[in-house]
This record gives sequence, structure tokens and C-alpha cells, in this order.
Amino acid sequence: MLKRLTSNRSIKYSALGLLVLVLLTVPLWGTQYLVMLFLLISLYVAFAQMWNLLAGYAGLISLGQQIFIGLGGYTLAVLTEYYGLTIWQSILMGGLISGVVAAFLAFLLFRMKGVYFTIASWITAEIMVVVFSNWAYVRQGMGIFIRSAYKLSTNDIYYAALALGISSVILVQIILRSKLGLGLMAMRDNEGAAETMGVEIFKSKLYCFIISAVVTGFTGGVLYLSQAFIQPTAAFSISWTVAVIFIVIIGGIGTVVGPIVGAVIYVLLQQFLSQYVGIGMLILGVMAITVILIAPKGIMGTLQQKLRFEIFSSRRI
Amino acid sequence: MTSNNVLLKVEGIDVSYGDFQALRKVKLEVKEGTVVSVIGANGAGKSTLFQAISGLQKPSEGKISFMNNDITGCLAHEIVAQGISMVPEGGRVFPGLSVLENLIIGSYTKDARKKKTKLLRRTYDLFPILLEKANQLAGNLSGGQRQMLAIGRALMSDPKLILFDEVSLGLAPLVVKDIYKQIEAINQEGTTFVLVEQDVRRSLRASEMSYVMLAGEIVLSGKSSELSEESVRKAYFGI
Amino acid sequence: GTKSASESSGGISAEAQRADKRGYILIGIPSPSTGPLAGFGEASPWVENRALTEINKDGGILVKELNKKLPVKIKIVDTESNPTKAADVASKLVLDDKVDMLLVLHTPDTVNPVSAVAERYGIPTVSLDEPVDAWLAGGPYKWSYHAFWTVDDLSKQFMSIWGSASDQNKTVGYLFPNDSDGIVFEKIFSQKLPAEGYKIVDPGRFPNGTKDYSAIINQFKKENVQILTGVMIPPDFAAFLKQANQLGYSPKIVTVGKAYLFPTDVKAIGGTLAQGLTSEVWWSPYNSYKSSLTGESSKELCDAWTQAAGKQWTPVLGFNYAGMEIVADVLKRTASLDKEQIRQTIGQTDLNTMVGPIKYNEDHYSKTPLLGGQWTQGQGGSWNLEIINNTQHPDSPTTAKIIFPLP
Amino acid sequence: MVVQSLAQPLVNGILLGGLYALIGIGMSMVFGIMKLTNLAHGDLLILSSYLSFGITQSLGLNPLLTVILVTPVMFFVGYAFQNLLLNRMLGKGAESPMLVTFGISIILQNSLLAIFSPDARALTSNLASQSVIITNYLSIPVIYLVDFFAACFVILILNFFLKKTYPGRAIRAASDDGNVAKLMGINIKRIYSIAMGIAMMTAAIAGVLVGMTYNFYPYTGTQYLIIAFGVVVIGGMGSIGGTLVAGVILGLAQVLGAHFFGTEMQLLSGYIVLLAMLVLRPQGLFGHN
Amino acid sequence: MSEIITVENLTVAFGKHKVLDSLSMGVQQGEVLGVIGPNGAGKTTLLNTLSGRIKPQGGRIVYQGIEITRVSPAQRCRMGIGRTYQVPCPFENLTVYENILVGGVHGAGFSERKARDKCLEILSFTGIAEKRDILAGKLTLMDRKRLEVARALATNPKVLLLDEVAAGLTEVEVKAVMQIVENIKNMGVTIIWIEHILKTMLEATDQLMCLAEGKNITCGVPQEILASKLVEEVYLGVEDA
Ligand SMILES: Nc1ncnc2c1ncn2[C@@H]1O[C@H](COP(=O)(O)OP(=O)(O)OP(=O)(O)O)[C@@H](O)[C@H]1O
Ligand SMILES: Nc1ncnc2c1ncn2[C@@H]1O[C@H](COP(=O)(O)OP(=O)(O)OP(=O)(O)O)[C@@H](O)[C@H]1O
Ligand SMILES: [Mg+2]
Ligand SMILES: [Mg+2]
Repeated sequence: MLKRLTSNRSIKYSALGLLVLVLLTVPLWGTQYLVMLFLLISLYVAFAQMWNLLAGYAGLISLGQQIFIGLGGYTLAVLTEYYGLTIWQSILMGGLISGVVAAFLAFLLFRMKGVYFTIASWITAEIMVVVFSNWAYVRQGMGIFIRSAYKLSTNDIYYAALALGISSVILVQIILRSKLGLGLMAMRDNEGAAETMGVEIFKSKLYCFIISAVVTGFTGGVLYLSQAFIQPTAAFSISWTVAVIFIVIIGGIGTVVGPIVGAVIYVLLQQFLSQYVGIGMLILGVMAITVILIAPKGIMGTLQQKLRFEIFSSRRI
Repeated sequence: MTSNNVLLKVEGIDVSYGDFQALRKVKLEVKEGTVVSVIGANGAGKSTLFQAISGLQKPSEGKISFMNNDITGCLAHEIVAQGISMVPEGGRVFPGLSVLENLIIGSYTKDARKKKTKLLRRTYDLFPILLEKANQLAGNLSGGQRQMLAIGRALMSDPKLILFDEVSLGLAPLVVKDIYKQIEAINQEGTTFVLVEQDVRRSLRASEMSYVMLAGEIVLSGKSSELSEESVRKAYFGI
Repeated sequence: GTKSASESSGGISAEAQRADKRGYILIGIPSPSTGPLAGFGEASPWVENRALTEINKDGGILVKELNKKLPVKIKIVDTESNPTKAADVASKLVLDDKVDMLLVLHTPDTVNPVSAVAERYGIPTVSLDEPVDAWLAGGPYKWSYHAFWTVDDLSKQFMSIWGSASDQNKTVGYLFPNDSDGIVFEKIFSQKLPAEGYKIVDPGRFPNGTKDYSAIINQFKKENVQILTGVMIPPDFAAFLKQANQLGYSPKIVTVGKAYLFPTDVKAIGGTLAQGLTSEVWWSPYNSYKSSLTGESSKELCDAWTQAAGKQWTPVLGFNYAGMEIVADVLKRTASLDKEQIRQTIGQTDLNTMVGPIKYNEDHYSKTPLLGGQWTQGQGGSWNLEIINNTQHPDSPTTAKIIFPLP
Repeated sequence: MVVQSLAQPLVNGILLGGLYALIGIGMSMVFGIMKLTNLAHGDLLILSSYLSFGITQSLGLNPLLTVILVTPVMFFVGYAFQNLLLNRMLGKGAESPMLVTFGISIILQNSLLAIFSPDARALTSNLASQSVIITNYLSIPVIYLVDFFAACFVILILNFFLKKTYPGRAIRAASDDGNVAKLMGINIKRIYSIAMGIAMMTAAIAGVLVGMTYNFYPYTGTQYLIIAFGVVVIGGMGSIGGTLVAGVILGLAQVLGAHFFGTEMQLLSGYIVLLAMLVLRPQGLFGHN
Repeated sequence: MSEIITVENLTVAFGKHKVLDSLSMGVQQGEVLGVIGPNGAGKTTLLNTLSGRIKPQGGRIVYQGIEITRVSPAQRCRMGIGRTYQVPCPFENLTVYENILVGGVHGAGFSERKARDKCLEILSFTGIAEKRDILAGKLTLMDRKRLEVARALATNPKVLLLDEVAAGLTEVEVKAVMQIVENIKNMGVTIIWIEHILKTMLEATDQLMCLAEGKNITCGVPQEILASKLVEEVYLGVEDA
């Protein structure tokens, strides 16, 4: 029994190792387009892991994660365009600024529970749109071209994205297996009971929110490297979070593999559908509904339920 | 008051949760106008049996009939309309509705709506505290008060048969005594009861027939007056 | 033609080989087919296909390396009116479809992100239909070339409309929202207008989607504003105009950009409220320019559209068409698919298109001419844009006299 | 003088608030009572505007009268939407239904685009341009008045329905505890479908009035979704009366914000008031936790 | 011996209704205090206030000589006040073991490794060892009640607040619970125990307090309390003939 478990484990780890190796070598054997696909997938994985950490584990369903995408992007734009910082320094700063902003927002947003939190987070993002659209320093609604990114190769951006994607998965796994993760899951199920069992609600939520903001801020920075142009309505658009909701729910909320599966599906679908001008989005909508009707807990959630098997499990035994 | 008509007949039902079989070939008969008690240890399947009768769980095997109608495949709300009402275990009230609204919802079925005022008066007589708290949210009640509300609400549908899960759960001794008196009174008016009660003595005293469950099966049944406490205890702990 | 086949294939660029293999030259066109900007994308691909028929009539475009003609194909992809999506689909066009050129039009939200992508991947790109000023922020460009008017031209055009109507107090009320157009336009208007003796009343940059304009209207009333100008999105302007009417405010002349570009916008304002609204005209069937491909006139293009789509003409038609003209001209002159060569040829463009002469300057842009127009309701309730001012381009005729003041 | 210059923004803010309340009311019902985040609310509202538009075009009816036809149609749309899609995922968490409504939202937007083209539409009637002029400083657009009174009317009816009728109470009971509700004889799937149908009837009325007050496009729905959310959150989820107060607060915040701090503050002051309300009363004005 | 918890003039009101009315009481270190009283007397509210879920309008709570009236619930738990809920509220998507582990890791502050042993011990101690990998949402009512006790124990409490943990149990099961409480007591844990099933509780309690309408109407040795006329009137009812 124990032996089978360990051999199972070693198979699992070698498979994962192989996967990472394949991912690392994509630029060597794949076309530039394939590199771009993997780039997008990696970024959406990072973003989705963070949303899933909030929604699937901490019970904080946020419609405002675009705040940190935008902040990451804008920090990159401002620091490289105005102050001549290097791209990587700027992205790092973007994550940090996102974290600081998240810490500040937490004091406002965490007063609210459940859907109130959800709506308030969205409203905060809308406030960001208005503020950035009126802020002369960031050139208001005109937006900023991130010209230093013109020179970057897709491969460079890909490695940054891949690093982010992989570390987000590892990070989430570490958090879930930590004291913090256990507290979060307890809190999601019953906040009152968790509190009287010693879980510091505010602190746990705060850490979780800040971590996810920092990583999402990095993601925003790398995303805008490949975009190279940023303006407020797009940067702080709800569509970022809608995409990530699509990814996490289709993939399976509250699972670690779900967001990965979701991100692959979403990116491929988006790319595939862009050729069907006018009805691409329509098909996306129909797909979303169909998948959820067939697998109400998302693809991985439903599979796990059927097969009783988790690739990354946060279960304690 | 006892007649010989069989009101409810459960014929060999099986119920499973996924792989786990919670009921095995359970047979039960309830005569009109009687009080029947179901006794069993924790996890024996009493609540599951009630859920099967009231339509919340589908039996995979067997048949349930009520007043000679087959109700096995019926949905919960259809079964209520036929006159079966259930007090779910643990005082499950609608926390977002006021106490009064909880009671009114109790008389949701067509027949009960007409008698609403009369039924409401009876409930308030039984539990004066509910009148006092009529306009408060049910979610703010104490544990015992919730149990009272759940009972009152079930009575509001003026059912032919009441399935009563964990009668005395969380109630003060004074109230428990009261309730058993009321059960007797309401039974006299013609309502049939099936009770789940942990206090064996009390449940034998209150009922005419008793069924003892162990691990999803009925292991002992008979006239309550003829069953000794010892035999019942033995049966349900399987010693 | 003395080189042997094997020799030449060794010297052929990868681009040419690819085109040879697939049998056509591919132009990528990111266009807002859905989303709030869908109105701009409505004429695609009808216009493009009309131009293509002519371009491919004799087998297409000669590619010297291959020593043969190849037809031109276009691939239109949907930006969903979303800048992020625009960059994504443009990247896909470059990396996956391996397009030989990009052609992009319609507002900063579509053009800017695509220009940025063009610079990143080094792909020759022709763009139109975004005020030059907003586009320039991404420069200096290497691979992108742009054609449209500048806000400076626009402010001059607006002032010449007002100048042709004598009796007003020269007090101008601003309707500039805080989107990219609003901000760029306001800055330049505020530099130009006072110099010509106009007094400005500016209620500030309001957000798009504003539902109540009473504060602005009251301010305009109080300051006795007789001229209104600005650049607004159509639904907001319609709401403004209705509310101004309800509050009993009637300026003498209204000249607002973007707000009633399309006849349907004008119609949706409702009643006769739109009567006499003036604006800039980027392009109209009444101008004297002709297609460099077929020689057909602007009017003919419009009539064909009306017949095909059952809709009135819009200025977008001309620009979509001109984009195809420029692309065809560049490809013909380059006669090669080498990216660097194409880039250089774009820079040397000197072409008379449907929207006027195109000749890029060292900053990679070319200005297109503006006229002044006024909406009037004709028989049967249809709305027509009459040309009432041609001070900047006297060679294009006017079609009516300005109605002043507003009814 | 101050009073005179304040009169107009005050009246406008309050009346605009009525329209906001009307936009939010159906949302409040499904969101607050059925705990369903309906991301398609705005689009369904605009669908009603288009339905009304279609009817005015083909039958030549006054837009206001189309309400009679549009509301029952929208009832069935809502009923079907709930019955065929959302009911299948009862008790499966809040996120899956949310994604379904999002799917509906993009399907609707793109179908409207395909059917009605991207052109601007408006429900034009002579109501739109009339006002009841009171003084030099104050004039009240008739359409605003219609909006406001329609909101009051709908709120009264809906409040009565939810609080005083069996189906109304059943809707609330079902959302509190579905299984126990079944034990009361409530067919919860049916009652949910009816609830969604009713929510869509209010959206239909809102849609017609929005169409008469503003222009609309296939994509306009999203902006009304935000308004609806704001109204629901300020008012307290599921508090029908609260939506009116919330609408008025939001309307006043925007209009007065514009009046005192300049137009650029219009949306921002609305949002800030919203956030402030949330921070001070996290469960909304009339909500309870 | 000293009082481990002292409550002075505690007042809790919801609107006008005073649920706890200037209540004073105390528990000696290591003893078991039984709490009885009619439904709605304020027993659960007292526990809620002691564990910090409800902030009192007046009065103070002193724990081991420190005033904790304003201390957060999580902090109180870590100081050694553990509790169960009358209506069980397990973390439904966690397994039974994980439910308990939350208490061990967060409440007791153990490392996960150390908490593991302790939790396994508690699992068998409370008799739900065989359910340990089942999702808590699937438990029967009785198992949920056991889980409540187990979770509270895992926080390594000095004072344990029990809210009707024996309600709905069969006689044999009640005896088992009694044994558990007895054992907990022997570990030196102070217990405040609300229960309506008196017969069983009596054996284990040192002191019995009767609440009615938010007031501590009488408190003392169990037999005396039960014999008192007052308690019979408000709580027990006259014994059947
Ligand atoms: N939702 C569920 N999923 C899986 N198993 C369940 C579920 N509900 C009950 N069970 C199992 O079914 C069996 C019978 O449960 P049931 O609730 O009917 O027992 P009971 O006799 O009412 O017990 P109690 O006295 O504890 O209320 C138990 O072993 C229980 O674990
Ligand atoms: N949040 C609240 N809002 C209003 N009233 C409340 C609230 N919580 C409790 N109450 C009231 O306070 C009183 C005491 O409640 P509590 O739960 O403390 O009773 P209890 O003594 O535990 O009763 P039981 O034995 O029935 O559990 C009850 O009348 C209850 O209705
Ligand atoms: Mg049970
Ligand atoms: Mg209690």
C-alpha cells in the first residue's frame, strides 16, 4: 500500500518534471505563435491561481482583481517611460505597489461580507478607471505606449510569464498546505466558527489578498509587456476578471489544476474563435453554459468527484 | 380513536447516499390515528427514513404508499399536498423570515390556507413565546425556540400524518412535557404521528407501535406496551 | 529571366517563399466588428472586398522574387472594441497567420494597440481613422504609418463653421469627456480658441456614460453660452441634447465631433432635435476625390454601399477604402514581400486616394482634408449631411448654406 | 439664490434615482433573495428596450404602451431562463450560475448586434421632449416623472407581493432553505422560475423607460448592470423598499456631486458615496446580517 | 481555589429586549458548572459573550485575572477558551480530521506535526475516528455534535464551553459523552456546560446555575438547585404523578 503510494508519487513527480522541461524548451522547438500561446496560458494560469486562491479557498469572490492588472501595467508604463527604469525593475515595483494598494483597500473592503465584498471590489475597480482617466500624470484617458517593450523578444516575455505561472502554482500549493491555507478554508465554510477556533479572520484574509494582489500585479506587468500600450478603461476593465472567472469555473473552482485546465481552454478558444468574426463571442457564451451544464463543478471538480483523484491535493491525511 | 385503516405503508425500501446504503429493506406500517415511534442509535437511518417518506430522498427499491396511493416517485411538495408533514431534525426554520411568516408558510398547501387563522391560534396557544416573537426574524431565536417554531410550522399544514424527527431536541423539560401532552391531544383529534425520540422510556410511553432500527434495518417492532425497555435497548445496540 | 529555378529559390526571402507556397499575399485587418465600436466596423468587409476585386483583377500583384503575380487576400479579425483584444488578435495575425502587412482603422482603441504590436514584431502597418495627435504618442515609429487629420485642423474647421455664422457672442461651451479624444481635443482647443477671440466655458472632463447633464446645462445657461463644441460618444450626446431641450436651453450653434458621425445616431436623437447640428466632415460623397484603383468617384462608392447594404453612407466607407488603396499601391511599388522594403516604400507613398492625397512626412503621418457639414432633415424624415463649409479645401464644393441659428 | 440653484439638481437627482431604482429592483430580487448574481440583468433590460423598439416599429404603438406587450414576454423569458438553465444548478454553489448568466450576457449582446445592427436606437415619443416647467430655475422633464412614478408603483406592488402573498413568501422561504421549503409544499423550481419571471417583468418596465430616456445599443446593458448593483448594495440585498431610497441616494450623489465639484466628479461621487455607505453599513441601508 | 472566569453585571440587549440582564457569575478553576434554564433564557447568549462572538453592552468578563471583555474571539480561543455550538456548524468542505486540525493549528498554536498526534488522539477520544476522512458536510446530526466537542478540544482549552452536546443522544451515547466530559475534567479543564438533559449532567457537575430571563436566579450545589421551588416552576415543571 505504502509502496504503491510512493511509486504513484514518483510517477507523478517525474511527469510534472517532464512537463516543466517541455515548457522550458518551447522556444527551441515551437513556432513563435506557439510561444505566444504558452505565454498567454502561463499568464492566465498565474492570474487564475490567484483568483482561485481568493474565491475558491478564502471565499472572497472578487470582481476587482483587474485593479492589480492595471496597477502592474501602469507601473511598468510609468517607470519605464518616465524614469527610465528597466523593465524587470518596473514589473517588480508593480507587484509591490499592488500589494501596498491591496493592504490599504483591505481595510475598506473587508468590512463587507459575501456579495457586498464582491460588488464593492468591482466598484473600486471602476473608481480606478475614473481616477486614472482624470489623472494627468498618467496621461489621462489617452494612455501610455510602453515603448521599451517594443524591443523585447517574445521569448524573453515567455520566460517571465512561465516563471510566473509555475511559481504561482507552487505558491498556491504551499499556502494551501500551510497554517494560513487551513485557516482560509475553514473561514470559507464558516467564518464565525473559524474565528472562535482561533483563526484570525482579518489577518488571514489580508495576507491572502495581498499575496494575490502582488502576483496579479506581476502578471499585469508581464501582460502589458506583450501589449505595449495601456489605457485606463482596458487596463481596469472588468473583462479581465470575467475572463479569469470563466477560466476558474470552467476548470473547477477550489482545485489547483482547474485554473490550469481552464486557462488552456480559454486561451485556445479565444484564439480559435477570433477567426469567426462576429460570432466568436457568441460561441464562447454558448460554450460556457454548455460546460457548466455538463460539469457543474467545472471540469476538474467534476472529474475529481467522479475519479476520486486529485493531482495537487491540499487534503490532510 | 384508533381505526384499522393503514395510513402509511412502507414496503421494503432501500436508500443509498452514493455507495453507502443507509436503508435496507425497511418495512413499516402506520395505522390511521395512532402514534408510532421509531427508535435507533445515531446513524441508524431514522432521518433517512423520514426523508424517504417525505420525498426528499428517492428509494432505489421498494414502495411507499399513503392512503393506498403509491407515493414512491412523488416529489416532496406533492407529498405535502397529500397530507404528510415533517418536522426536520435540528429545528430548521427559515432564518430570513419572521416567526409569523414561518408559520404562515407552514400552511402553504391549498387546504391549509383556508384554516390558517384557526391553526395559527392553536399554535400560539401551544407556544405562547412564538406570539411574543411573531415579528422577529426566526434566525434570531434560541435553539429551543427554533424547535418550537419548527413544530408549530408543521402543525400549520393541518396534516393527516406528522413525521416528527427528534421531538425533544433542545427543549427544556417543562416544554417537553407540554409537547407530549399536546401530541396526545392532537392525536385525539385524528392526526397520526410518527416520532423519533431518543428517550426510550418516553417514546414507548407515548406510542402504540414501536419500530427499532439498527444500521439501516428494522430489527424489532411491536406494540409499545408489549416491548420492554430492555429488549429495545438490546435491539438497538445490537448487543 | 535567365536565372534558373534552383538558383532563385536560394535567394528568395522567407516571406516570398511563404507567399508562394500559400499562393497569395496576406493582409491582416483587426477591426471592431462587435462591441461598442461595432458601428465603425460595419462597412467591413464589404468595402475591402470591393477594392480587392479590382486589385486582383489581373492576377494580383507582381512579386519580383517569385517572378509572378500573386493575388491579395485579407483576413479580418474582431477586436471586440477592446484594446487588449486588439493587441492579441494583431499578434496572432503576425505570428500565426504570418501576414505580410497590417491595415488598421477606427479610433485609438483599435489603432494604438495594433501600432504597438507592429513596432514589436516589426511588421509594416498602415493605419487611418484616429486623430494624428493621439497616435503620435506611441512614436517615433519605425513600422507604422498613419493618415488622418490633426486636432489642430479640426479646431480650425470648427472655427470656420462658426465664422460663417455671424451673430453669436463667441462664448463657447465645452463638451469634452475624459476619454482619450476628449483630453487631446480639449488641450488643443484651449490653445487655439482664445487666440481667435473665443471665450471658453469648461465644465470639466466628465466620464463617458454620464446620465444627467443638468449641471453642465445650467452652467451654460448661466454663462449665456451660444456655441457648443466638444467630442462626445453618440448616446451621451443624445442624452445631453434631450436634456438641454427639456431644460429649455437652446444654443445658437452646436458643433460636436464624433457624436453624430453616423446617420443612425442622428435619427436616434429623435424628433427634430438634430436639425442643424454641425460637425466636421472627414469624407463625403460630394468631394472630388476618386479611387486610385478604379477611378470611381466617392459618390459611386456611396451609392454602391447603399444599394448593397440598404444603409446611408458614412465617412468610414471612404477611409476603409483608402486603406486598401494605400496597401495596394505600396505592394505594387515594392513588388517584393521583404518587410524592410515594404516599410521603406510606405514612407515614399504619394497617392491620390478616395480620401485625398496621402504623403507621409518624417513623423510617419499624412493629413487628410476636413470640411464642415450640417445635418438637415429631408423629405420623408431622412437625415442628410450637407457640406456647408469648405474654407480649408475650396476645391471640394459645398452643397448647402448653413442654417443659423439653430431652429 | 442658493435654493434656486439647488432646486434643479435636487429634483433631477431624486427623479433620476427613481429610474435607477427601477433598474435595480429586479436585480435586488434575484440577487438578494435568490442569492443569484445575474450578470445578464443589464442585457435583459436592454433586450426589453429592443423588444419595445421592434413593436413600435412594426405596430406603430406609443413606446409607453408597449409595456403591456413587453412585460409578459419578458416574464416568459425570465421563466424559461430560470427553468431551463439556472434551476439545473441549484445548490451547486454561487459561482456556476454566475458563469451561466455571464454566458447569457454575451450571447444576448451579440445576438442583439446581429439582429439589430450596431446602430443607435431610441424609443422616441413626444414625452421625451416635454417638460413641466415650474419656474425659471426649475423645469421637470415629463419622462423623468414617468420614470419616478413607475418606480414607486413597481416597488409598492413588488413589496406587497413578496411580503404579503403566499408565492412571495415562498420565494423567500425557498432561498432560505430549499429542502425545508419543499417540506412546506413549495415547488421550489417553479417558484424560482416565477420569481425570475417577475424580476424580468420589472426589468422590462425599466427597459422601456430607459429606452425612452436614453439611446441604446446592443452593448449598453453593462452600464445598467453597474447601476443595478450599486442600488442593490446601498439598499440592502433583497430590500425592495431599500432600492428606492438607494436609487435616490445614488442619483442625488451623482447630480449634486456634479453640481458642487464639477461634472468630472459625477460618477466618482456616486461611487464614493456607494463605497462610503458600504463601509459604514456593510449590510446596506435596509439589510440585516 | 480561585475563579478562572468571573462575569460582572453582564448586559446584552437586542434592541429593547435585554437577553442578559446585569448577569454576574463565576467558575472555579477545574470545576464543572452546569447551566440550565428555560428556552430563551440567554444561556447560548452567555456563551456567545464569553467566547467573544457577541459584544456586551455593559459589564465585564475577567479571565485568569485579565479583563477580556474587548478581546477578539480568536485571541480568546488562543488564551484558552474553547467552545461548541448548539447548532453544529462544521466546516462542511473539510474532512473531519481537517476540521479538528484547524483547532490544533490555529487555536492551540501547535505546528501541524505536533497538532496531528493530538488530533488523532482527540478523534478516538470522541469516538469519530473511523469518520476522519469523511467530509464533515455528510455527517449525521450526532456525529456533528461529536465533531463540535472534538474541535473545541483540539484548541487545547483551559475553559471549555459546551452548548447542549448531549441533546438528542440516546442514553448509552449520553453516558459516553458523560465519560468524555469526566475525562476532560480530569485533565484539569474547567467546563461550563449547558444542557437540558439533567439526569445525566448531574453526576458530573460541581455547581449548577439556573438562568431565567437573562438573570442568574440561583446557583449552588446541583441537588439543592433542582429541589428548589423556583427552578421547578420556571424550568422543570411539576413531576407527573
Ligand atoms: N448526505 C449524506 N451523505 C452521505 N451519507 C449520509 C448523508 N446523510 C446521512 N448519511 C449517512 O446515512 C446514515 C443514516 O443517517 P441518518 O441521518 O438517517 O441517521 P439517524 O438515524 O437519523 O441518526 P441520528 O440519530 O444521528 O440523527 C448515517 O450513517 C450517515 O452517515
Ligand atoms: N441576534 C438576536 N437578535 C434578537 N434576539 C435574539 C438574538 N439572539 C438571541 N435572541 C433572543 O435572546 C433570547 C435568548 O437566546 P439564547 O439563544 O441565549 O437562549 P438559550 O437560553 O440558549 O435558549 P435555548 O435553551 O432554547 O437554546 C431568546 O429569546 C432569543 O430570541
Ligand atoms: Mg437523525
Ligand atoms: Mg441555547
